[in-house]
Amino acid sequence: MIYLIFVIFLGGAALTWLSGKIHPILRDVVFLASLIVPSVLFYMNVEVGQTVSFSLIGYKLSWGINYLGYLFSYIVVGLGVLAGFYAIPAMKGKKNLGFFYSNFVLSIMSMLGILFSRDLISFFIFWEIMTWSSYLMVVFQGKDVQKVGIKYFVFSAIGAYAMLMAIVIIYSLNQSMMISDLVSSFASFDPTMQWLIPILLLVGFGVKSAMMPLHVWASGSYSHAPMAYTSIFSGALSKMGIYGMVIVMVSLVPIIPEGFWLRETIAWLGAITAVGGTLWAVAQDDAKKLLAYSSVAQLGYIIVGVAVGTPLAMLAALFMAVMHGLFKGALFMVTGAVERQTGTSNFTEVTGLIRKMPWTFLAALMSIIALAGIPPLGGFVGKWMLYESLIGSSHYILVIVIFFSSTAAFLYCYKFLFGFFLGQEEKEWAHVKEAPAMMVVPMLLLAFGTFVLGAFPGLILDPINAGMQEMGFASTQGKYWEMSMLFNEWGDQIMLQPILYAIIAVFAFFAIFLTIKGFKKTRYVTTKDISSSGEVPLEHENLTFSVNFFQPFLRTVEPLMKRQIDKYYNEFGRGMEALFDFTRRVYTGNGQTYALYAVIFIVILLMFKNTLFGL
Amino acid sequence: MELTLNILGAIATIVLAFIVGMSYGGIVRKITARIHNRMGPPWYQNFIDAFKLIGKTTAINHGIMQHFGPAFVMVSSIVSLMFIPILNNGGWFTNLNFDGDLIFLIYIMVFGPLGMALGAGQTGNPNSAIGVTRGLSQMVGFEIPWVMALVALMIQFDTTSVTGLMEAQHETGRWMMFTSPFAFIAAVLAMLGMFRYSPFDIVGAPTELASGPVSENGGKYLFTMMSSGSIFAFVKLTLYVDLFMGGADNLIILVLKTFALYMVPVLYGIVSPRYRTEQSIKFFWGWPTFFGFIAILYAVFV
Amino acid sequence: MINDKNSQKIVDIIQNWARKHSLFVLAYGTGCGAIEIPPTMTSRYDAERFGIRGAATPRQADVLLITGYLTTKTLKRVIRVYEQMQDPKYVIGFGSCTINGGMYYDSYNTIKVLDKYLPVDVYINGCMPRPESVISGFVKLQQLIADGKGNGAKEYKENLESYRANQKKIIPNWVMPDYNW
Amino acid sequence: MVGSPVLLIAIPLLAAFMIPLLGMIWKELVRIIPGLVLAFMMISSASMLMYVTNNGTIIQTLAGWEAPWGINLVFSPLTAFLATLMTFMGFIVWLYSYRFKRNVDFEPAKKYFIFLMMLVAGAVGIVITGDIFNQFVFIEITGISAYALTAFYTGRNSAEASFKYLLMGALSSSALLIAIAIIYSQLGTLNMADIASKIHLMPAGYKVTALIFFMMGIGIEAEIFPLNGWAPDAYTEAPGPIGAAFAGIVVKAGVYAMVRMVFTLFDVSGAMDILLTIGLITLIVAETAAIRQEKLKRMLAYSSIGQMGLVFVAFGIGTLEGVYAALFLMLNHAIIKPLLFLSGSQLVFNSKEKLIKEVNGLGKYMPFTAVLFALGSFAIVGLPPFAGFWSKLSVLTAAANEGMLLIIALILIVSVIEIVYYFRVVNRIYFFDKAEDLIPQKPRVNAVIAMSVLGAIILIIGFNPDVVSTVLHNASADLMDTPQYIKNVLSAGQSLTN
Repeated sequence: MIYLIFVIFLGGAALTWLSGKIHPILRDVVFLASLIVPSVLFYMNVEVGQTVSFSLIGYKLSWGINYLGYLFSYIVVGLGVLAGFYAIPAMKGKKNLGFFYSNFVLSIMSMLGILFSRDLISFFIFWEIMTWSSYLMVVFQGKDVQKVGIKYFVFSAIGAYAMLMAIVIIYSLNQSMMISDLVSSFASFDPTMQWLIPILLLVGFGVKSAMMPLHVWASGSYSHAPMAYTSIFSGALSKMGIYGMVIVMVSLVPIIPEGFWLRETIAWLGAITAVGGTLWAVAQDDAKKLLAYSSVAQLGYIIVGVAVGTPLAMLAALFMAVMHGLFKGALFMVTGAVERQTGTSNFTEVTGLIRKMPWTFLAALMSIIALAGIPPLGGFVGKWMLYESLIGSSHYILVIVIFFSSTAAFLYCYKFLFGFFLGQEEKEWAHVKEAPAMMVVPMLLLAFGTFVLGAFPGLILDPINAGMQEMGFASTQGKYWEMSMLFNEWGDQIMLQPILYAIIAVFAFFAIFLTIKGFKKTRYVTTKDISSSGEVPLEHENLTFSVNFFQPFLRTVEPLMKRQIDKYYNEFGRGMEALFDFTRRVYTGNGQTYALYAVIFIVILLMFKNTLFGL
Repeated sequence: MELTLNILGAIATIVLAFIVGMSYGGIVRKITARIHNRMGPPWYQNFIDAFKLIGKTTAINHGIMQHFGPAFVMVSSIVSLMFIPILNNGGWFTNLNFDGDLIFLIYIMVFGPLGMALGAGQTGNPNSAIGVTRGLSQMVGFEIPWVMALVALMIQFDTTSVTGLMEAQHETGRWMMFTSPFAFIAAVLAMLGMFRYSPFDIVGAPTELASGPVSENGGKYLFTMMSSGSIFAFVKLTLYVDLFMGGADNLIILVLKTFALYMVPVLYGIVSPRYRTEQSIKFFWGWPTFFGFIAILYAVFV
Repeated sequence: MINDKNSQKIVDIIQNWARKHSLFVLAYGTGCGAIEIPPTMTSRYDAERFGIRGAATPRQADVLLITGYLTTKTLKRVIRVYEQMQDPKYVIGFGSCTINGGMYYDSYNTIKVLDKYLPVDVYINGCMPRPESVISGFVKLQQLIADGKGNGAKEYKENLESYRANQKKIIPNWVMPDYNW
Repeated sequence: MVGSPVLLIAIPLLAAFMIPLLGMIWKELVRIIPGLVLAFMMISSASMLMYVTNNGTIIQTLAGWEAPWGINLVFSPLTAFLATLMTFMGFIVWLYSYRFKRNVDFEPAKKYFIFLMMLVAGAVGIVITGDIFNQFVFIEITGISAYALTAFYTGRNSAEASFKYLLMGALSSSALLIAIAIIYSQLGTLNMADIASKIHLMPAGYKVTALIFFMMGIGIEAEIFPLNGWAPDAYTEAPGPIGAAFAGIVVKAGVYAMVRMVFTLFDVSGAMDILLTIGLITLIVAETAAIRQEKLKRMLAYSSIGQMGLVFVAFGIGTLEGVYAALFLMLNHAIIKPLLFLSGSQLVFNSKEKLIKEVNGLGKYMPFTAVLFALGSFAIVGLPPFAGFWSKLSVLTAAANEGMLLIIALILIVSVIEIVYYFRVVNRIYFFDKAEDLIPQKPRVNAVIAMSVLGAIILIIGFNPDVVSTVLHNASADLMDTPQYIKNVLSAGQSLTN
């Protein structure tokens, strides 16, 4: 059955490509089928713990899902299917779609495969498939591929090869590729290896989860891939890094003597990532870049939670991972919808779409509230648990840093909403219509998901708890959470339902007595009809305030943003190229030189033969 | 029955907060006038204004969000009011005090500004947007020392709930402004920004931004903003009193304590000019943050 | 219940009282008269005693205070501001220029009689009127409101056409959102 | 089992000399005969490989002179594997270059196929002979035909490249002769097995000197740094399929010879480390040089050199796994690099300068070739699930088992560089705009078949590497097991005597 799932995925990818040659509708159908059928099969027939194993050139590979993987599979499959539906109208009219769709299926397959693989080889194989399929998506639109695409792939390759190095070391140490064997025998490794292996693995996972200082690929890649894919790219694919990081942090690092410092370092890297990502997101004028940097920041929180690693922190991190999948997926979809309808995703160009695209705005609003972590939506639960865990585990400075970044996050949240939907309604965008339902419904579903999880986090905390118990945590149910209650180390509680009801009640009251009654009486005037000191702004006069939106704030935090790792990497790259150019000159293209080389070669060998050949 | 009693208690709390907040506003106007060597309006002037604003017709709107914005703001202030212990022995006013904690309060408090920002954004008035950006930037400024102070309290008394902190105060018998003075200093400095009196009134700078976010809101909207502002002021003051001044046993003491605390930003504001945005942010990241840091160290090591 | 006549009257009385005691003034400093506003507001004459305070935008204002002569150029803006104000709203003409042109009676580009263009509730004569007289003008307006006579806005609505006609005479290129509430 | 080892050498040589005569009968025969010959060689060597795998090495003595004295051909699992690989590649090259370029008329085509025959024959000979002087002769045959093919386009550049190749070749042959002379003077025998059995009698100084001269002589053929100066020019200037043939056939033969020397003939302690070091240097220098190239084929040439370096690294590890990994690498490289050369030469078919930037945007116009080139790039940088990954993985595991972490790190860093330059080209193919004046060349049917066969093999090995693993295991075991080799050869001699 497990094989069948992957076979269907692969075949679906191929068929999607081929059927595009026949008829686009057929292609769309095949595409959706090859996403949905395996997913259904997966949830129907695969239960946790069932594994299949086979042997390939001497390595024993085994596939099977465990509770943690099951949790992440919710993100991958759910988001994947929704994004698949979204993709069909979003990508309509683009060129070589067969390529796009089959890559799409391949990415989903590889992510599911990562969750399935119980051994390092297949883990790595699926990891690499994921990498190059996402790379092909990044370069899909062909915008400066040589810079952004190559940067993404080089960073992914560095990460992957670090992982590969770790894998072969592990194999040489205990002649087995199974992850379980690694975990069981890790304690017996010598200290150098105990340090080297987790660090190498963390480099590998850190790249995908955009951890400082390996995050520089993120902004470009996220914004260059088609939005229909970026919603998975940021929502699900980056979570694979988190998945691996969880395994390393929980299973390996505690075994290391002095492993504490590794945890702290990673936690601080995560915090720095969060702050840097947030500040850069505030500085962006392009929605895609803004969301990209904000993804980096959000992943920073998750990394902090994983690295701190107390049960509450782990709960928080995994919950935030799910939430991030939901709202960031929705937000990228919103951006895609706006870009599709208006042709640009730049705040300085497009404004005042709220009355044109109300449903999109609703999705954006809910997702943004969730992102900002404002109750009663789900983002708050994750934030709350993260803060409580940090305070409870006495990371006092860390909690301040995190709080700073999540407060500064309000800035870009508002910028996103204002830039697209609020503000002056320009004549230029009068023609804009609401996006097709097939695009809007997935967004709204995701946004609604954040709402539900805000009221009943237990729904998702339950599988998280299962996954954590599997990794050796004690059960946290009742200790830290109930269906709709949260507790911290000191037993202070949050009851989410009363909060929700209170908010709904007050809101309903004022909505009725202020909005409905008021709205009836009032009549709509255009956004040109504002108190501009008696002047009557004409249609073509642009009163929108969207350039240098947060200039004072940015001026304040300028010293923090002066250092930019990206620059250093580029410098390094240029230096390397210069060096390579030098080595290229070794081959002068002159026969005599080559002959001379040969002579020198043999002379050297003859001179040093005693030392070289140990005579 | 239970539920109805709770609802009645909640309504009573809201009314109390409204009245106290509004009259504080009037009294502040009076005091300001006195300091300007004027006679000033009567202390109930704010009520008159509020009533008049209700009476004013609201003929136009700039879209649905302009209507929802004030609703969001009211939600924020009232819900946060629900979670603040008004009196030590809750009595009538224990609404939802035990269902939330400080971190929840911090977050529900920023719900309002966001709603106001949305309402302001819908009107399309550039001044509103500018005011909103200023407000958010300033919020990033003063939240840092404020949270540092709160974290200091939390780690000092091993609880994150307001009620827990109040009980801790009762056990020690000393107000926290004495048991953890640096936290108090940081919190009060942050409060200057929270109340947005001069020199931190950069959001609604009347002549510079034409009263900023509310510049398109007359009539009901303005009334809603005004009253929610008053309730919100009451909420913050009560929270400070609960945290640092050992709460209040009855309303009189509550009023006295809150009023005394309220005078800090007011009196400081009357005699000050206005900061620019980056100046105010830098201010909050200067000494207040330093004191917050000291407070955390103090809480850890003492 | 609101439609009930007597209760409506009571409500009106209370509301008029409230309006009377809180006047948000949008002081449109057209001419030299603007110089008299600061002393009126500040400590010497302290108009805030009567609940009179400045408003930042027309949306929040009750009273439009036209201080001094109106050039044909500024008239358009003034009309715009007046129409942006929400009911109930009042206009105070300030200084002789708003009554009969005052010292600009023969100027080619000031409007002479403000009442032809906007419904003035109270005139304050004098050139300049001193703060005392300004305050007395306000008190007069308060009395009008209390008696329910301060209804310039209503008559502006009623015979909008004539006002428009006059305004359009002065303002050749008329681009203005129509005023229908 | 079809045919016998000697036929693998005799038939192509015969055919090579027959081709002109047959050409007089019917011009087309010039193109057809080589195909038939190569097909036969491929089939027979494959079947013999099967036979060898099941029931042991075939030893064939020529002219009835037994092992130590006469020339004998050793068809062991290793040599069988390599011979099959080479003949297969030869066939693919023929298939591709059947009617390679319409403008090639009868005369050059005749030369072309003659030399191709000789090239394959020589390479196979190098592999399966059991006698060093005989091997030297085969190296010369291969070399001469290679010089000629390099100069196939009678132009200034090709002549120059060919001359460089010739120069180095002369050096190599002289070095080889010196080495052979030393050995013969010391041991009085030229048979490899005999030498291997007697090598301990030889004074260390002589032994090492001989080894060094061998290394130089064969190293030139095997493209090790710094003896590989000829390679980039030759690869660039020779026709595309010939580049493929170099990468797939000649170099492999050179590597085999080198490895045979080091593993079987000489029992010198430090030789492995020398291989390892030289391999590493070659790898790093070549890959770093490749990243700055402007001509497509030149880039491929450097990359091929780098791969050879990697192969030597793998051999230099010196364990069974290392050898296995090295053979696996040789196999993959022999499949993938020809694919790259063939599709690459299709991409730059009509361009004057053969520059990389002239492939811009060809993905739309020649999709099939472009896809195959992309596949080859993905495979050669070792992305799963393509063939290259498994060989890279086995190299790394082999190194890791010896605890050579630094070497692993270096290999991986170099692979990152490799990724950069290959993906730059792939991006250019797909996401850039085509130059207007360039007319894309539709590949012919035979070329398409040739390339798609290679692509299919890449995918097959990628998804199920077990299809080749047994063969490779046998081959590596055979290479490591020197006493068995000696016993086979010499005992075969005895068995003939009595």
